[in-house]
Amino acid sequence: MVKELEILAEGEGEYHPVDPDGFRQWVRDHKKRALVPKLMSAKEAIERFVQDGDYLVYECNYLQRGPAALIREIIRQRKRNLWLGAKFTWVAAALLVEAGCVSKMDVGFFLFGPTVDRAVKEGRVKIYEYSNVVMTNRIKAGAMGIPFLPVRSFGGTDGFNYSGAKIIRDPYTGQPTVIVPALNPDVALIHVHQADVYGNARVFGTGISDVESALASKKVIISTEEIVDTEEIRHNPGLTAIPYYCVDAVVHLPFGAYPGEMAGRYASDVEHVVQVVGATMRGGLEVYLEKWVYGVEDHFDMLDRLVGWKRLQQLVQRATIKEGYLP
Amino acid sequence: MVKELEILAEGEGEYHPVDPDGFRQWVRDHKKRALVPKLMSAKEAIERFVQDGDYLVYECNYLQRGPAALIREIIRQRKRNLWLGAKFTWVAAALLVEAGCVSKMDVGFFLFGPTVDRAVKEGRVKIYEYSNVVMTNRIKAGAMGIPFLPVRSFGGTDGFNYSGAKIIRDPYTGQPTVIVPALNPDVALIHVHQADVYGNARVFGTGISDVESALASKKVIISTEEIVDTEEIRHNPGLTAIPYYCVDAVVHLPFGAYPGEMAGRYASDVEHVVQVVGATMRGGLEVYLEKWVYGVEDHFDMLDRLVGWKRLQQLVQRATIKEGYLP
Amino acid sequence: MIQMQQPKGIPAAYFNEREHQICVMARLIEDGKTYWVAGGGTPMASILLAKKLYAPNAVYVTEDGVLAPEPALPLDPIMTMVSSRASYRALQWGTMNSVGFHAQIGLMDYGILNTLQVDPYGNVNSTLLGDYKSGEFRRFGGPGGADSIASLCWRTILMTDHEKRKFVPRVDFISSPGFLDGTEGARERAGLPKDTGPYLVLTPWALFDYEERYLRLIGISPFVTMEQVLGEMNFRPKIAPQLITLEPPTEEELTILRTEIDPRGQVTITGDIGRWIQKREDGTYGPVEAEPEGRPNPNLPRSW
Amino acid sequence: MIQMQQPKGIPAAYFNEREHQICVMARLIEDGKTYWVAGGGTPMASILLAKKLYAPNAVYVTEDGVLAPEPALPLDPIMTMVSSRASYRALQWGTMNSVGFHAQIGLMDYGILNTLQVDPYGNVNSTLLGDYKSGEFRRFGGPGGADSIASLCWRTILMTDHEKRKFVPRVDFISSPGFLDGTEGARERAGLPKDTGPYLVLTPWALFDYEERYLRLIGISPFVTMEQVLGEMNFRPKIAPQLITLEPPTEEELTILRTEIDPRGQVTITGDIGRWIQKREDGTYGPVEAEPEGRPNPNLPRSW
Repeated sequence: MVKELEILAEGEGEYHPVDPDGFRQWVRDHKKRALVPKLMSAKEAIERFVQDGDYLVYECNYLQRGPAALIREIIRQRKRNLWLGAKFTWVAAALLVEAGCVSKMDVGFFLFGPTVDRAVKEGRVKIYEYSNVVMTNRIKAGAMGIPFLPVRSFGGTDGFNYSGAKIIRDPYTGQPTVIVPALNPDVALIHVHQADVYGNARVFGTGISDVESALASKKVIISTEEIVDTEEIRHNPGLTAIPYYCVDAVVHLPFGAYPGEMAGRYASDVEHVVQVVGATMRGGLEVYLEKWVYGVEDHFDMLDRLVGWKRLQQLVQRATIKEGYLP
Repeated sequence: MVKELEILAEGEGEYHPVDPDGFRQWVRDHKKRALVPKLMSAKEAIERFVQDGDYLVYECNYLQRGPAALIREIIRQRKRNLWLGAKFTWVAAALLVEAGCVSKMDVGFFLFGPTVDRAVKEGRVKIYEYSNVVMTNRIKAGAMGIPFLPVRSFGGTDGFNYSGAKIIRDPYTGQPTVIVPALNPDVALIHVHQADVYGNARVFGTGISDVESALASKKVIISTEEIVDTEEIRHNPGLTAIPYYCVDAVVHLPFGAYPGEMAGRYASDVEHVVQVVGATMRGGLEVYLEKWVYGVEDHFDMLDRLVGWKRLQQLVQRATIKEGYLP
Repeated sequence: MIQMQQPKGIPAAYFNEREHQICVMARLIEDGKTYWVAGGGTPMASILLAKKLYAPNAVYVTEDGVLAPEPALPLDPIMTMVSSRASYRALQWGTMNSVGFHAQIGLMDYGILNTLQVDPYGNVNSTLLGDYKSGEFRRFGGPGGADSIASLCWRTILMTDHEKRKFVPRVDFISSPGFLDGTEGARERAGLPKDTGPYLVLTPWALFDYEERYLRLIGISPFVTMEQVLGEMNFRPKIAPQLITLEPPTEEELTILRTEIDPRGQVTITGDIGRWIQKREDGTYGPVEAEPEGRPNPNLPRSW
Repeated sequence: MIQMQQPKGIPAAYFNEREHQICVMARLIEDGKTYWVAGGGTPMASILLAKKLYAPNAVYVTEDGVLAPEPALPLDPIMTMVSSRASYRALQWGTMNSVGFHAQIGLMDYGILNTLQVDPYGNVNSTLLGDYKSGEFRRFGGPGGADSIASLCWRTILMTDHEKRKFVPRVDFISSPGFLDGTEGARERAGLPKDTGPYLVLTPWALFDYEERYLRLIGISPFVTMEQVLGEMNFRPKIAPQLITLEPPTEEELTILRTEIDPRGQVTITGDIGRWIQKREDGTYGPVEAEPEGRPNPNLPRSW
């Protein structure tokens, strides 16, 4: 029996190759099943697990629980030709583009400005069009190990034409149905409240698609406010958001989301964020990077010399909402 | 542009109709968005929300956190022609068949015995073949509002031939890929640890697919060990497993999982379970139903007269593992 | 016919066009329905005002999937989503995926969006101005959650400024779908759910609905004329036989808006707030001659 | 060549066939790998024994999605899954869907299953004996999680009894896929993931692997002969040139099994435990003449 099933329309955008079997083989060969300590510095984690040309996902950077310190380390190491999953990314996309790290972006939403504008116009960065939900659905499909996922949005948009989506006739209902290609990023950067040294990680509060990103990505770098004992993890297995066996590196980075908020722990450094948002929208990111990224040795040096304990303490004091953010 | 996309194989089993738009319309017209109290008796909930011919899902009945009292009420009300989503169902499928409530079953796994055997042989019950994961994937697709979901299992089995699954050539990889039809049950029965009167529900510990079932089903009946104030829900929104707006009825049923376990609260009544398992496998369910279902007025009457406080207290005392089961 | 609450309180004598737009939107919120709201700004201010005055049982759902929060106001600058204050006292904390699926199964009655451009068919552009193919364009951030809101909610409401460059015959880029080419069934042919689509467009000057999938003027603010409204559009909308007057803000609305919801003036003082409007002695409304100082611009407190 | 741990401890003089099978399976567990284990019973007893003696870093994953629990032994009757004791001290509590997706992305190295019937291609039947189409059959419960385990784990291990009715040329119903018709690429053509499939079959009498997707005898227990092994099969397997001897249980293995893992004898005393085997004076092993009383049948304590 061979019946026809129509493909009614297809976007023309290049998309990260869909290869569920290839991803499975990566997982088989690279993800450690045994409880092996994965604690390392940000420098080592980025050196070992981010290669030029990698597809990178992260979320909410400089907003809440973003992997801010890890992204600054990527810039400091001057990684090249990254392909960004630019959903819910805010200023980080522009920072990475300004630093020359990026050559492609799948866009859901990012904060736009002259840096990205120039890079796109000059052909240094190519953009493919999606939406936040379509991007998180693609990552969801990657985390499920399937090649694509039907979605009920995105059809009829112009973005569809510059994407990897298709419209097929659903073999069950006969209705036109959009399908989007699964996304298995090369690297996920995820900042969490607590993790053990093996990567069992707890997240409190909201998220965009961090659990899915951890499962969908070939290399997963967790940065954490706090290292907890595995005994603590075992005392409440219901709190484990990300299981250790999809994690490749654990980096202990207190204030790792700075200048963004870490719900329940510290508030956003609003002045800092307003400054970098201004630079993103009006120019001046090179000055920002010089001071906050290239001008410091690492995250701890930055916090110590440029922020200082007193300021950090103020941010901690301003985090007055605790409900739901404690284990 | 019209391209061909092959359907390589199709199962011949009847399946619950796939209609994402129809389900959306049901949700629009029937699910209350406002915070409306939904507290009612099991009798009222089953009378109002379970109709003859409905497709019914539940899980782990008589094991752990199963909706045991609600299922007994369905039997007591002698509902007819139900279509069971028989995944992780253990003895409940046989109880419902013995009571004459069932005409179709989609099977993942259930505890088999002479009652179902006879019903199938006599043509009173028709069985369609799946697996536990394929069934929960179908419910997942229903909860996502999409018509089908690709899966990487089930292909090549004989079950496939008696199911609603298909094999298509994946338009992304070109590889043969199994897809399974979304399932939007008519009724989900879910027993939880805590809920408010609107249906915001907390579950502690493991589950099979209860959150997905709550989202995927037209009518959702929650039974709960404990009613908590909505203020309590708002104090930790991270603990809400099931949001109120997919819930139709909230039934306060302490020991609602009896004789099964409720993790952290009471242990399984092992003697009772062993007895009913024996009856399922060797016969005698009619005697069981007479005593435990038809012979009592309701769940409270059953607990009071047939179990008794002393026994219930023993079960509570035997639930010595608390880690992870308290908010 | 559109349902709109009667304004509560005494008509205000002095307000700006942004405040007016928010107050009108608040009166349009239907009680007991879910609202999936894009970002912060005017859509969020509107639903929060509505919940305090007109529609206590309306359910606010944030773009990133927080169900029915009671935000700890005022919010920090920028932190109108994904922050602990914005997500406070919710009934459930979700994710982008979870809220997307809740919307996909039909749980979201209304969506409220801002937009860069809109056309007669309600298509929304938040991606770029210019021509995508030639590369001659000014780029913006992309649809974010708006595409899903516009696709999956039963009814989509747009809030935008009343400017010629915003109302165009055809948007430069469809970031989020309206009625597409305006033909019957165009959304369904594109795979979108049945019976969804654009519902209202509200500017500070005017209110529109759709008649046979084409924008129709149904209400005008008391401080502008029909000529002004049509003059600031690049196409001619349909016009309803009876036009509603969009009543100006009341003192009660403004007090809640200014002191509870937006005390720092992030939405109603800074940025593009339009003109200041005053009630004249003859009872009519019009722009003030000299712009007032207003409240002091709420620069970030030094103590932060 | 199959890796198997050397038995730890002194060979036991007295054990039953079920205990023997569990101890051999425990020695086959590869350290540092994930095992998605169907149900309770012999597969669970084997992985737990292995973790205590041979493969401390093997990761036990329950059928219903509990990651790396340290079960509170002994488990209540029947409650070998989804119970608080079975899920105790896990690293993560999952669901059927979550574990299914973890397996689908390749995180599960091995699956261990029981089966009703198996054929030379490793296809598994847990649905019915007889003919499905004609309706002439004896029905069983269905694949449960076994189909997904057999499809999605990299390697599938079957544990079954050594009986003629279990080893059939073609299973009456493929509930869970082996190599299907045995041709190269048959699994991939059916949509299953690459490089997966049956790996071992272990009975109390014999161990099999697959050569070119066809069952091959590679090991025999010391208390049976090749003739007995082949005599209790409805087809002739391939036979490896060198056969391993499946060493009998050690006292240390049995002590852990009987006192820690299964003190109530739910797996190793009640039910179909096969024959009791003794070490004879000449060092050979054989069935005891008269069946012993064994430990008292652990009926449920009255206090429950």
